[in-house]
Amino acid sequence: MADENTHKITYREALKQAHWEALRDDDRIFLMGEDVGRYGGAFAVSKGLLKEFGPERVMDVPLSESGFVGAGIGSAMAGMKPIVEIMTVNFSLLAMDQIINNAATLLHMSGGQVNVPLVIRIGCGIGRQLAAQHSHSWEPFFAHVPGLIVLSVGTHEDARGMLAASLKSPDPVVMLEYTFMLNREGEIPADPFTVDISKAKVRREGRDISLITYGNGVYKCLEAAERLFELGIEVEVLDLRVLRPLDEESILSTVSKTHRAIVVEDAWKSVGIASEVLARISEKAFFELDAPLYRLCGAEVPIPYPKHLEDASVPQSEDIIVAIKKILGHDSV
Amino acid sequence: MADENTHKITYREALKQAHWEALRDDDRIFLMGEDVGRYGGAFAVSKGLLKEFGPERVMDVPLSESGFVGAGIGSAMAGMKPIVEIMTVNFSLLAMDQIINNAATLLHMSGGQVNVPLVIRIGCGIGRQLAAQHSHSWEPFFAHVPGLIVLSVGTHEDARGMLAASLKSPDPVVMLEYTFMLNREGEIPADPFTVDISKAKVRREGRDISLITYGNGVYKCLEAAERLFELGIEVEVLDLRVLRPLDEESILSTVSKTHRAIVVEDAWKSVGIASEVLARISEKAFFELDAPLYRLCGAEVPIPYPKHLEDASVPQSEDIIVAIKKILGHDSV
Amino acid sequence: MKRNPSRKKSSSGEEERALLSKMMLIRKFEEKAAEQYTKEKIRGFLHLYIGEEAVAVGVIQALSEEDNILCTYREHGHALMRGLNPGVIMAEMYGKVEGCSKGRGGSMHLFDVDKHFFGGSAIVGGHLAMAVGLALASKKQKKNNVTCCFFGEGAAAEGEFHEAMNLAALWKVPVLFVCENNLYAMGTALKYTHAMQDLEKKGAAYGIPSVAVDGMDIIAVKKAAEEAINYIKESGMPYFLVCNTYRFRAHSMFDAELYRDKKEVEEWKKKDPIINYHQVLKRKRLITKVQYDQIEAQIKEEIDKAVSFAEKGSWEAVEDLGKFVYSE
Amino acid sequence: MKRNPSRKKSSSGEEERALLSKMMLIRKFEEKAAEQYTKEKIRGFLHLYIGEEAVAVGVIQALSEEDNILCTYREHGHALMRGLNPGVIMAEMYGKVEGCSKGRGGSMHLFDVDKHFFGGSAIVGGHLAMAVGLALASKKQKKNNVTCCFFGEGAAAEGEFHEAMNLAALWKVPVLFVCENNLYAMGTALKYTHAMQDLEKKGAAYGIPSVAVDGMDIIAVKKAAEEAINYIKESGMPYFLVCNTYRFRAHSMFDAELYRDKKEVEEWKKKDPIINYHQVLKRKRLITKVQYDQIEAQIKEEIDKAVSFAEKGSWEAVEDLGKFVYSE
Ligand SMILES: Cc1ncc(C[n+]2csc(CCOP(=O)(O)OP(=O)(O)O)c2C)c(N)n1
Ligand SMILES: Cc1ncc(C[n+]2csc(CCOP(=O)(O)OP(=O)(O)O)c2C)c(N)n1
Ligand SMILES: [Mg+2]
Ligand SMILES: [Mg+2]
Repeated sequence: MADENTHKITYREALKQAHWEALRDDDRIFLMGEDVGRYGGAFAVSKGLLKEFGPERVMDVPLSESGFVGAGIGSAMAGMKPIVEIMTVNFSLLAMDQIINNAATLLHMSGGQVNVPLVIRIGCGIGRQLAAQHSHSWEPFFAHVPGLIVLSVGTHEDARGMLAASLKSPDPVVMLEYTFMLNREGEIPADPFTVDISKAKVRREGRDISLITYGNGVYKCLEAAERLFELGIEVEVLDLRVLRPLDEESILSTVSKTHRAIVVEDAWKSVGIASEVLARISEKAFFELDAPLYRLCGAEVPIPYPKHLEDASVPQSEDIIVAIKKILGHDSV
Repeated sequence: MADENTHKITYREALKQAHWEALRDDDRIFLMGEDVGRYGGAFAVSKGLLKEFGPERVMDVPLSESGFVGAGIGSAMAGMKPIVEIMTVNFSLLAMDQIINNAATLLHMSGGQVNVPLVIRIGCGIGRQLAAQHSHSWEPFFAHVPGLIVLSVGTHEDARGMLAASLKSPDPVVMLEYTFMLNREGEIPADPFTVDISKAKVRREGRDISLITYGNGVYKCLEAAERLFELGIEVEVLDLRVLRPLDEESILSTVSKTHRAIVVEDAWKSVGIASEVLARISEKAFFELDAPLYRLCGAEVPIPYPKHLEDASVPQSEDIIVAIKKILGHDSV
Repeated sequence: MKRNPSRKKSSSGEEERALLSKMMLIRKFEEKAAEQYTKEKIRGFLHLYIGEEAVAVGVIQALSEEDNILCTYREHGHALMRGLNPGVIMAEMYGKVEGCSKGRGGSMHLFDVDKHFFGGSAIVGGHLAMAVGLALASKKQKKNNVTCCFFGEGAAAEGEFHEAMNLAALWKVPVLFVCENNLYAMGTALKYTHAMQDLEKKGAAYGIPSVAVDGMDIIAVKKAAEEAINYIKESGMPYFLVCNTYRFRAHSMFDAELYRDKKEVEEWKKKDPIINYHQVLKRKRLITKVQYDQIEAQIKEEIDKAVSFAEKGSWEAVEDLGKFVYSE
Repeated sequence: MKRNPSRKKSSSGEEERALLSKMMLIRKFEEKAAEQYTKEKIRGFLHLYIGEEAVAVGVIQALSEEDNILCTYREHGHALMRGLNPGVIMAEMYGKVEGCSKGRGGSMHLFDVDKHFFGGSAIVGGHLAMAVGLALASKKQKKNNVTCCFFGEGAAAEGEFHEAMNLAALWKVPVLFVCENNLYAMGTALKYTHAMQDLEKKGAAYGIPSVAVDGMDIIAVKKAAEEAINYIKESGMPYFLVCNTYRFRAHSMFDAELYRDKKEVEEWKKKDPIINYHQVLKRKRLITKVQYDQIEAQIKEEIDKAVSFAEKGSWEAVEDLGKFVYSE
C-alpha cells in the first residue's frame, strides 16, 4: 500500500517521533515514568530522548506509581503538561486512586475550577508471554470513568498523531498503547497530519457486516477483512479509537449500513467495551439489525504464560473469519 | 408483608448478625478494617463485635488499604478466613492492585495451588450527600475481573445470608453493600436460612416486562412494580445478586417470558453491568425481544454534593415507571 | 492601662489580636456550621477543626498569597485563613451555586484556585503526591512559591505518604508537609495506627528535616512554620512539620465517640488554643475587654452575613447535572 | 591432604561445600536458562540472579522448612534453595504442565505451596503485604514459623513497603523483610530511586531492627540471617535485613544495559560470591579440586536432567484454557 504520500514506520518509532515533537514544541511538556530516561524506556519508546532533552524534560522516577501519577496531576494543575508513562497496565492499578478519584474528579468537585491537562500513557495487551501480571487489556476500567478521555492506539497513524492531540486536551487523557505492535511496521502519511480524538474511524469500507474493534483488534480485523474479500465478503472495519466518550454516531452508522455487527476486542468479555457497543446498538439500532449481535473477546482468564494458551486467550483473525462466515451463513468454504 | 415466618430487621442489623454468627462459628474467621472495632464501624455495622470477640477477631487497622487487603490475602493463603472491610468503595482503588493482581490471580498463576478464601466487603453507593469521593457504584470494575466472585447485597435477605455463603467460597468474594439502605427495615425469614450465591433471584413475578437490577436498584424496582401493578402492568423484577459470574440463565429466562426488559442500576452507564446484560440478551435472546432493550443507569458524572443533584444522578422509581410506560406504550396515565 | 512605647509593634498587639481573631473566626464559623448541620441545612460529612485552630492559623500566616495550599476534608479553617469569604464557604456547605466549588463539592471539597487553594481532598493521603506535583511545577517554572500540604497522622500510614515524601526529597522541591497529629484517625488512636509514634522521626527515612511542635500553641506553631518556610525558600527543599494537637469534637457529625474518654477530651480542652492565647494576650496586656468584644461582634456579624448569603443562594438546575465532567 | 580432627565439623567442610554448591547450582541453572532463552525454549521475561546468589543461599539456609518464602520475579535461586526440583522449575519456564505452576506462571511465577514457597510475584512491592498476612496467620494459628519476604531496593520506594513495614511492626508478626539491594531497579540507580540511600535506616521509621550486610559474602549473609531469624523466633517481631549486592547480568533478557558502565560491572565481578567463597574454602583447605569438580559434575548432571525433563514435558490442552480461574 506504500506510495509517495505515506511512509513506513514501526509503531514504536511513530510513538517516539510523537514524543520528540511534543518535547520540542512546548516547554511545559515533560515525560515522566519508570525507566523512560537512562534505560531508554522499558520498551525503548523513549530511547534517546533523555540525551536530547535532558533530565528535567525526561524524568526517570522511582517505583511509586501512585506517587508519580499524583505528582503528574499536581503539576498539570499548576499549568504544566506532563506525559506520565505507566510501564504496563497491571501497574496502573496502583495509581487507580489518583487517576479516578483525582484526575477524573477534580474538575467536577471544584465546580469547574481545576483542570488536569495530563496525558497518561499505558502499555498494555498480550503478545510477549509476560503472563498473569503483565499482559492485560484493561480498557474497560478506564472507559467506565466520566472525566477521562480514553484513547486506544490501534494503528500507526494514531501512534504518530494521538499524543499531540491529547496534549491539547484540557482534561486528562489515558492513552493505551499495545506492546504487541511495537515492532510492527505500518504506513503513515508522509506529510504532517493531525488526528481527531473525538471520532471513531472506518479503516475499511464494506457492506456485508461490520467489525467494530480497537487496539490490537484493528489489524486483526483488517487482516480478516482482506481474506474474506477474496471470498466475496465485504467487511467494514470500524476502529473505535476513542473508548470514552464513545463515538456512538459512527457505531450506529456502520450498523445501519451493514445490518450486522461483530465486536472484537482482546479485553475480557464481561463488562467490556464490546458489551457497551452491543448495548448501544440494541438500544438505538435494534430495528436495523438483520442478525443477533456477536462479541469476540478475550477469554476470561488471567493471561497464561505458554504461547499456545496466550494466543488462545484473545481472538485471532482466524476466529473472526469463522465467526463472520457463520453469521453470514457462508459455510461453503 | 410481615407474617409469622418473617421478621423485621434493618439492613445494618442483618449485616451485623451475619458477622456475629460467622465469628461465633469459625475460629479462622476474623474481621479487619478501618474503625471496625473501637469506633464501631464507620456505619455502625460492626458495633459491639469488638467487645464480644476481642481485638484478635475484630481488628482495627491503620489507613493502609493496599496493606491490609494484601495482609488479608496473605492470611487467607495460610488458611485463615478473613473478612476485610473497605469502608467506602472509592478507597478500594487503593487496594485494586491487591484485589486484582493478587487475590483474583494467584490461583491461576500458581497453576491451581494458591487459594484465596477472602471476603472483601465494601460500602458503596449514593444517598448521604457524601459527594465526589465517597459515593460511587463501582460494581462494574469488579464484575469485569475473572477470579473474583462479585456479590451485590440488594436486599435484607442477602444482607443476612450472603456473608455465610461467601465464607464458604474457596475463592475471593467481593461483597458490595449499600450505605443508603443501612437504616431501612425489611423482612427476612424468621428461621435460619441460607442463600445461594450462584443464582440471580426473581423478587417479583410479572409477565409484561422485566426489570433487571441489583443493589440499590432492587427496592426501587419493586416499588415501581408495585405502583404499576395498580395500573394493571405486571412487572417482573430480577435481582442479579451475583454480578460475577453472571447468572445468564435467569436473565434469558425472564426475557423469554416477558419479551421486554429494562436494566436498572446506579452505576455509571457506559461499560456497566447493564451493558453486559444488554449484550447477553442481544446475543442470545435476540429473537425473543418485542422491543428494544433499555438501560436506566447512573448519570455519567462524579456524584455532586447537593441533594437534588445527587438524587438526579441515579434512576429513581419514578424514572422507572416513566420508562416502562413508554416502552409499553402506556401513555394514557 | 500601661503602655510601653519602646516595644511599639508588639505592644500595639495588632498582629497578636489578628492571630487570635483568626482562630476565633474559625471556631465560631464551625460552631455555626454544626448548628446548621443540626438544622439539616448542611448535609453529608462535616468534619470540625475545633481545637486545632492554632495549626492552620500558625502555618498559613507564614505563607505568602502565591503559596499553594492543599488540605483534607477538615479544611474550613484553612480556607478561612487563606482568605476565602465565609459566605462562599457556607454557601458551598449548603450546596448552593454561589459556593466556592459551585456547590458541587460540599464541606469536604472547598476550592479556590485563584487563591491557590487546591481543596479539600477526601481520599486520605491522596493529595500528598499532588502537592509534590505542584511544587515540582513551581520548580520547573522557576517560581519561588511553596506548596503547603496539610494531612492527619492517620494519613501518614498510607503508602502515599511514603511515596510523596521520597519523591519530594528526591526531586528537591519546595513543599511543606504539615502533619496535624490530633491523635485519632476517626476512632483509631495513634498507637493503633503507627508502630513508631514519634512521627517527626519519619522524616529521617527520606532525609527531610523534621520538627514536632505543640500544635495547641499558636506562637509555637507560628515560629516553627516560619522557620520551615525560611528553610524551604532558601533551600528549595521539602520540610516536615508535625503539629501535635487534638480535636475537641467528634470526627464527623456521624461519630458517637465510643473510642475515647470524656475525661481525655476535658484534659485537652485545658489546652484550648484560643482560650489560652487570649489569656496570654490579656496577661501581656495586648488585648482589652473592649477589643475582645469587638472582635467577637465582628465575627458574629461576618458569620451571620455568611449564613444569610448561603440562605439566599440558589440551587443549580437539575438539567445542568452533567456539567464539570469535561471542560466546555 | 591434611586433616584437623579437632575442628571436625568445620574442617570436614561439608557445610561449607554445601553452601558453595548451592550457589553454583543457582549460577549454572541460570546460565542454562539464559541459553534456553536464546534458543527460544523459554520466553517472556527472564530475570537472572547471577551475582546475587549469596543472598538467597545465605538467608534461606537459615530458615526451617515450615518457614514461608515470598519472592519477586527474580526467584529461580530462591526456589532452588528452597528445594524445588530444578526439573519442575525448568519445565515451568518452558511453559509445560509438569512445571511447578503447571506452566501457567513461567519464570516470574514459581510456586510450591507444599514447600511453603509462595511465588514469584511480578508486581513490584505487591507481595510484601501478603507476607505480613502470612505472618499474621502464623501468629493467630500459634505456629512458630517465620515468613521471609525478598524484594529489591526499587520496591522499597513503593507505598506497599511503607504499609507492610508499619503493619508488621504494629501487629508484631514474625516476618523477615530481606531487601536485595543490587543498586538498580531496571535501569534506575539507587540514587534516582531513594532520597535516603542507607536503606537499613528506614527500619527506624517503624521501630523495626534493621541491619545491612555485604550481600556478596555468603558467610556474612548467613550470620546476619541467623541472627535475624533468632531475633524473630524469640520476639515474634519483624526484622529488616538489607543485603547489598549486585546483579552481573542485564535486568531481563530485554535490557540493553545503557544505564551503567561495563567497568562498574567488572569491578563488582571481583566480588563474585562464588569465586570468592571458593577461594576462601581453598585457602582454608575445605575443598579439594576433586571435590570441586565433583560438585560441578553433579550440578551439570542435575541441570541436564532438568532440561530433558522440561523438553519431555507436555503442553496443556487449549481446551483447558479456562482452568484455575475458579476452584473446581
Ligand atoms: C483512603 C481513605 N481511607 C479511609 C477514609 C475514611 N476516613 C476519613 S477520615 C479518616 C481518618 C483520617 O485520620 P487523620 O488522617 O488522622 O485525619 P483527621 O481526620 O484526624 O484530621 C478515615 C479513616 C478515607 N476518607 N480515605
Ligand atoms: C508495580 C510495578 N512497577 C513496575 C514494574 C516494572 N519493573 C519490573 S522489575 C522493576 C525494577 C525493580 O527493581 P528492584 O525492586 O530493585 O528489584 P531488582 O529487579 O533489582 O531485583 C521494574 C520497574 C513492576 N513489575 N511492578
Ligand atoms: Mg488524626
Ligand atoms: Mg534492584
